[in-house]
Amino acid sequence: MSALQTQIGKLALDKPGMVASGIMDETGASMVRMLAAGAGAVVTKSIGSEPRAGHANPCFTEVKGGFVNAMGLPNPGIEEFGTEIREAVPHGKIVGSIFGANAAEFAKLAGKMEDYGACALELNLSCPHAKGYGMEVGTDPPLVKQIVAAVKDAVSIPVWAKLTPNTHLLNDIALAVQDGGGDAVVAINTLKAMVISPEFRRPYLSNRFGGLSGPAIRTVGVRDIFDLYEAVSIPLIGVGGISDWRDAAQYIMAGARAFQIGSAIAKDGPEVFATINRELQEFMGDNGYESIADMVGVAHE
Amino acid sequence: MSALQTQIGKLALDKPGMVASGIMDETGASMVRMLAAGAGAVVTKSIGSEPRAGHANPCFTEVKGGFVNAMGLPNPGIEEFGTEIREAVPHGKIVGSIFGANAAEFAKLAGKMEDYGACALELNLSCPHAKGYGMEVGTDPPLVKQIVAAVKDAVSIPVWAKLTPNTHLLNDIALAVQDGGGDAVVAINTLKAMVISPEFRRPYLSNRFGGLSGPAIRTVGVRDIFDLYEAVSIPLIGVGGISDWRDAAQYIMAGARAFQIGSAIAKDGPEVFATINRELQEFMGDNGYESIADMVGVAHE
Amino acid sequence: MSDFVKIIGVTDECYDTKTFEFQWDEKAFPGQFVMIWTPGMEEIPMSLSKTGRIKAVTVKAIGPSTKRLHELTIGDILRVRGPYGHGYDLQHDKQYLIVGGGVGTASVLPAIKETGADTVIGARSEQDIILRDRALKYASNVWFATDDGSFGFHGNVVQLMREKCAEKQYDCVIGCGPEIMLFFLFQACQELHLPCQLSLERHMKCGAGVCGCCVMNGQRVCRDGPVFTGEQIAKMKEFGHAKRDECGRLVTFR
Amino acid sequence: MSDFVKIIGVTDECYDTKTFEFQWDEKAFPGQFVMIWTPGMEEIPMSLSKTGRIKAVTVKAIGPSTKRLHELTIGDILRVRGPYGHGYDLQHDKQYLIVGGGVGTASVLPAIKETGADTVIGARSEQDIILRDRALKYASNVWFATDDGSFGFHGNVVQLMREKCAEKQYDCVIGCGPEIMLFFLFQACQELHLPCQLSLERHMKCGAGVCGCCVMNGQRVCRDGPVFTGEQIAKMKEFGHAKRDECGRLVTFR
Ligand SMILES: Cc1cc2nc3c(=O)[nH]c(=O)nc-3n(C[C@H](O)[C@H](O)[C@H](O)COP(=O)(O)OP(=O)(O)OC[C@H]3O[C@@H](n4cnc5c(N)ncnc54)[C@H](O)[C@@H]3O)c2cc1C
Ligand SMILES: Cc1cc2nc3c(=O)[nH]c(=O)nc-3n(C[C@H](O)[C@H](O)[C@H](O)COP(=O)(O)OP(=O)(O)OC[C@H]3O[C@@H](n4cnc5c(N)ncnc54)[C@H](O)[C@@H]3O)c2cc1C
Ligand SMILES: Cc1cc2nc3c(=O)[nH]c(=O)nc-3n(C[C@H](O)[C@H](O)[C@H](O)COP(=O)(O)O)c2cc1C
Ligand SMILES: Cc1cc2nc3c(=O)[nH]c(=O)nc-3n(C[C@H](O)[C@H](O)[C@H](O)COP(=O)(O)O)c2cc1C
Ligand code: FES
Ligand code: FES
Repeated sequence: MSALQTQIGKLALDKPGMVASGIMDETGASMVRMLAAGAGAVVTKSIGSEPRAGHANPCFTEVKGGFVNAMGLPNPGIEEFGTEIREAVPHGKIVGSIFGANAAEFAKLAGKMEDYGACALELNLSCPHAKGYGMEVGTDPPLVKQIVAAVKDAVSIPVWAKLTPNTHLLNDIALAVQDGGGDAVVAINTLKAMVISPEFRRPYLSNRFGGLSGPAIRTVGVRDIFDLYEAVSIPLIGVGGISDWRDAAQYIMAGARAFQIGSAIAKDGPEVFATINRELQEFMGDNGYESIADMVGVAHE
Repeated sequence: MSALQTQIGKLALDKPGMVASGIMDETGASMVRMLAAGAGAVVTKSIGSEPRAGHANPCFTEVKGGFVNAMGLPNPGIEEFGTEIREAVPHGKIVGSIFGANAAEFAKLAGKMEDYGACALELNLSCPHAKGYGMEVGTDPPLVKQIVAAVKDAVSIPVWAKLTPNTHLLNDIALAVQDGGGDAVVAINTLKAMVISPEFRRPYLSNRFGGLSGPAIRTVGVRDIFDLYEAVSIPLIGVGGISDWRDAAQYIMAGARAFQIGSAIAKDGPEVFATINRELQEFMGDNGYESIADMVGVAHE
Repeated sequence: MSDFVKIIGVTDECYDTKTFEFQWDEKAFPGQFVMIWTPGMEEIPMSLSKTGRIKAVTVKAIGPSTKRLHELTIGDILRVRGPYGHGYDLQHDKQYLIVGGGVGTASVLPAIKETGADTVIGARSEQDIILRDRALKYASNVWFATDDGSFGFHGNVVQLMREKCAEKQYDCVIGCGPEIMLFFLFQACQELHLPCQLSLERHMKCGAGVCGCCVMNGQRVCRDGPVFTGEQIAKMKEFGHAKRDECGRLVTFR
Repeated sequence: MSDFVKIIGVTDECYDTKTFEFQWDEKAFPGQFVMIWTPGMEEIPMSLSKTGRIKAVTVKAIGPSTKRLHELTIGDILRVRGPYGHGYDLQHDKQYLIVGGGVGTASVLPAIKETGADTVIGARSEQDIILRDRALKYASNVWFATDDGSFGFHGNVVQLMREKCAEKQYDCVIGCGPEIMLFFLFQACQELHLPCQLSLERHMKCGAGVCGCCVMNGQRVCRDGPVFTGEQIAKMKEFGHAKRDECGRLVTFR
């Protein structure tokens, strides 16, 4: 299985596919299940300082090519989450995703995640549907740099920043992450989206806006990683619309050293990891790639 | 049929659905065909100063939920295009789409289009895959204002600006259009996208980047129109992923006074206009909307 | 997947429960559920109490959303998405005993229709019994239990189920009802070494297996369930003991 | 819709034409085409010369892209998208006369196979004739015409077609070949009051009916064709006279 090993800065993963934040990663048992299913790591649901119920239902719907959701960052709060993550840590690599309104809050959350045993941190600078958080802080390069630097000061584990595609400044924001000392960039979070019910003459989601995920956004994510690969030198992690080995290979060839899967877990179940691991390795064997590193960024040649 | 009438500033259309720029609107005969099929107007292929072959093949591919294309603005040039548009003008409303690198070029093209009999102009400030044109000029608000103002000075027909969703500054750009005296905002053009062929370890399109269109982008377009409706007071025209009356109604309820259809013409043929016209009118009848105006923006209430 | 449907029939099942019928062409199986919404309420999960071309949900009014649903009448529009989850695994050569408790009877009704199996229905008292006529029409035998003895057997539905299992050999028990009832039903099945398939409930947001808010020990009730087998339930320690609130915190039942 | 396929067979049809076979599970009909690409060439349209589970394209090397294709060998990979357009409308109770000119024979071959109809194949000289054996295998009768008389009838394929139509009553002519040949074939059919279905060619980019670059008088050759009936062609004034270049300019044939 060693061909699937990948290295994201100092962090080594046995398999390049992780569970994306927010999909079956809020409880200890479900994280353990995903690791057992073949995920190389699990990124936790984004966790904040206090318990949060998220937006009221309806907060999710299927659309052609994907899902639109506005969960609104529900989470049990960093204190209670300790029990969950500690249950999962002995079973594999857990990346702690956190969201805060400012650098100090991010740093505090980060410290807790490190204490709980997270192998890395993912800063959610990109959720498109939570007031005062996510992409509202993540489209301001100086603020991004400040947050990343503050978190780097607070912890010794790698710090990743997850960015939003809802901007033409993606490269600038990634540079701010790099300047702040960030260890990797994760892209993309969902595209800002809306569904209106003609019959009810109003937006369907209680929050009105939501985020588009799934196959519909894959081509956007691939070009973002492709762009970022030419803009920054820190490692990249690709996410958005991956549901088979071919999708994953596209992200890797665009420049990602690892990838994450969210929406596809709904349709295909946790088994999607085992399938991708097997088929990706087959493809690598057939085409003479000895390691993931061999494939990273080859589409730029 | 009068329920379907709509008013975009001073311009009245019998039917609210137009052919989007770039789809079967490069020749006189095909524009006539689209008008006969039930389009309220045809927006021409974007026309520039000189003949242009566009990008080499491959410049198009299907993806889950839509198409990715990088035609690269092929067009016969404004001089030759006169024959085509003059053939179509007697049959219905033709909106002249133009692209240029600066305000003077836009103004010159605009004058020609007016001479040819266009009922309005659509400035392509949003094509994501042509160097020096489209979104490269369309993400700079002061430049946008300058271009719009220059075109307004040059012609007496309405001037619309077609904007890109590949930015978080959409509202600012729309305000620049409004400040420049623009008569309407058209949104959205395609999302910047890429498809990589794992087998060939390289981007599939000869231009590498392309633009994503079709159902995949509908939820993004609807939220953009929804946002714009709260940001500007000039009329809005919705485009992106419309293939049935329900999609069209979403754009109208988000705030659009008219809509455009591109990709769906491939799958459903020009007949898509007749179908949408009929079903939209049925929906309006069943739900007590006496005119398109009655529906515009109701999702904000 | 998701549709706007018109209500074509409303039936009062009892003082606090109504059935809403609508035509919806999606294929659905007994035990599957939908997420249902109309403005003025939160979107909520509802089992399908009819799974043919005409479908139905049977709603007990217990809070703001279900009360809002009760205001609806023929011609009103519902947004329905699904059907979600997998339903009961019904085989034609097996003898089932079907057990419905309270509004849980709605979930098992299509299974009664499909199998014609013997059925036990429980309720607090006679006036709480729902779907009686449809159960009588489809099941080979229907027995009732009420907590107050106002109708049928005096006692809870699990006691009655034990009696029926003593009288006749069943291959499998199908059940839906309040968790406390299911908890005792599950224990009875364990003791009797009877396989079972029970339909569980947890707070749901997406319904489609994405958000993870409905998990019980790593199993998504919406997608991996809502129907779980006895073996699966044996591994779900939270069953009967604890659930997640909307923030994802574990809350123990009192 | 779009796939990477492995070449499993390469056949030399004549000095400048090769057939490439690949397995591809998409359903395809006689007369449909694909867009085909491998690095080092432009993506180009190619008729399917086999439309079963094993499919094939028969490529005449005339420029950079077709020459690049000729370099490929068994095991190499092609990206194929489609099939596009609608093919020939073949009815079992009709008598067809099938006419193939040059590499256009590739497009009609699956129609010959499906109908077994009488066939006329034209080429410049004997060494340019392609797909002879497959045509002989499937057609009831096959007649050949060469411009230089080196094989079969001495003269062009339309002259031979006129002779065959004088000998026997056909219901419909199916044809593919260079536009100049199709132009005369069309005129012959008009004079003989014979319905026809001709497969046309124009410069293609999307192949899927979106970009509009292949239109002839408002008809998309890729999507509304490539096969058009005589009545349709009668309205297409550009047929035989003019085509669009890559910029969309009208260019008259010399
Ligand atoms: C798979 C499934 C099938 C169901 N089938 C039926 C049915 O056929 N008939 C029926 O009457 N009821 C059914 N329910 C229960 C129904 O969803 C709740 O009664 C309803 O959500 C209550 O909403 P409310 O606003 O009226 O009450 P509230 O006062 O908001 O809530 C009362 C209780 O309902 C439950 N509830 C509220 N929201 C949700 C939610 N989003 N997801 C799950 N539970 C929730 C909680 O336990 C809560 O404590 C089903 C539930 C599930 C999970
Ligand atoms: C529907 C259809 C089916 C076809 N089927 C076959 C077939 O079965 N076998 C075969 O050998 N050829 C077929 N062709 C023609 C084939 O596409 C051209 O021969 C090929 O594109 C030439 O490319 P090149 O680079 O080798 O030559 P170039 O030197 O680039 O071009 C030579 C000529 O080929 C044509 N051509 C070039 N590019 C395109 C394009 N993108 N679309 C259409 N025509 C183009 C033009 O007329 C051009 O003048 C078909 C064309 C069409 C439209
Ligand atoms: C239901 C749902 C919840 C999500 N929650 C989070 C979250 O808490 N934090 C975060 O960074 N991203 C969150 N995301 C975004 C995903 O992690 C991912 O970036 C996005 O869905 C694109 O990947 P996909 O197409 O594979 O789903 C969520 C996505 C979905 C669908
Ligand atoms: C093949 C193709 C060519 C296009 N050419 C143009 C163009 O020349 N000018 C322009 O403004 N938009 C162009 N567009 C964008 C469309 O007008 C439209 O904004 C976009 O496709 C979204 O709408 P849709 O989802 O209905 O296709 C093109 C789109 C496609 C698919
Ligand atoms: S309700 Fe979202 S996973 Fe079950
Ligand atoms: S090739 Fe694009 S429409 Fe025909």
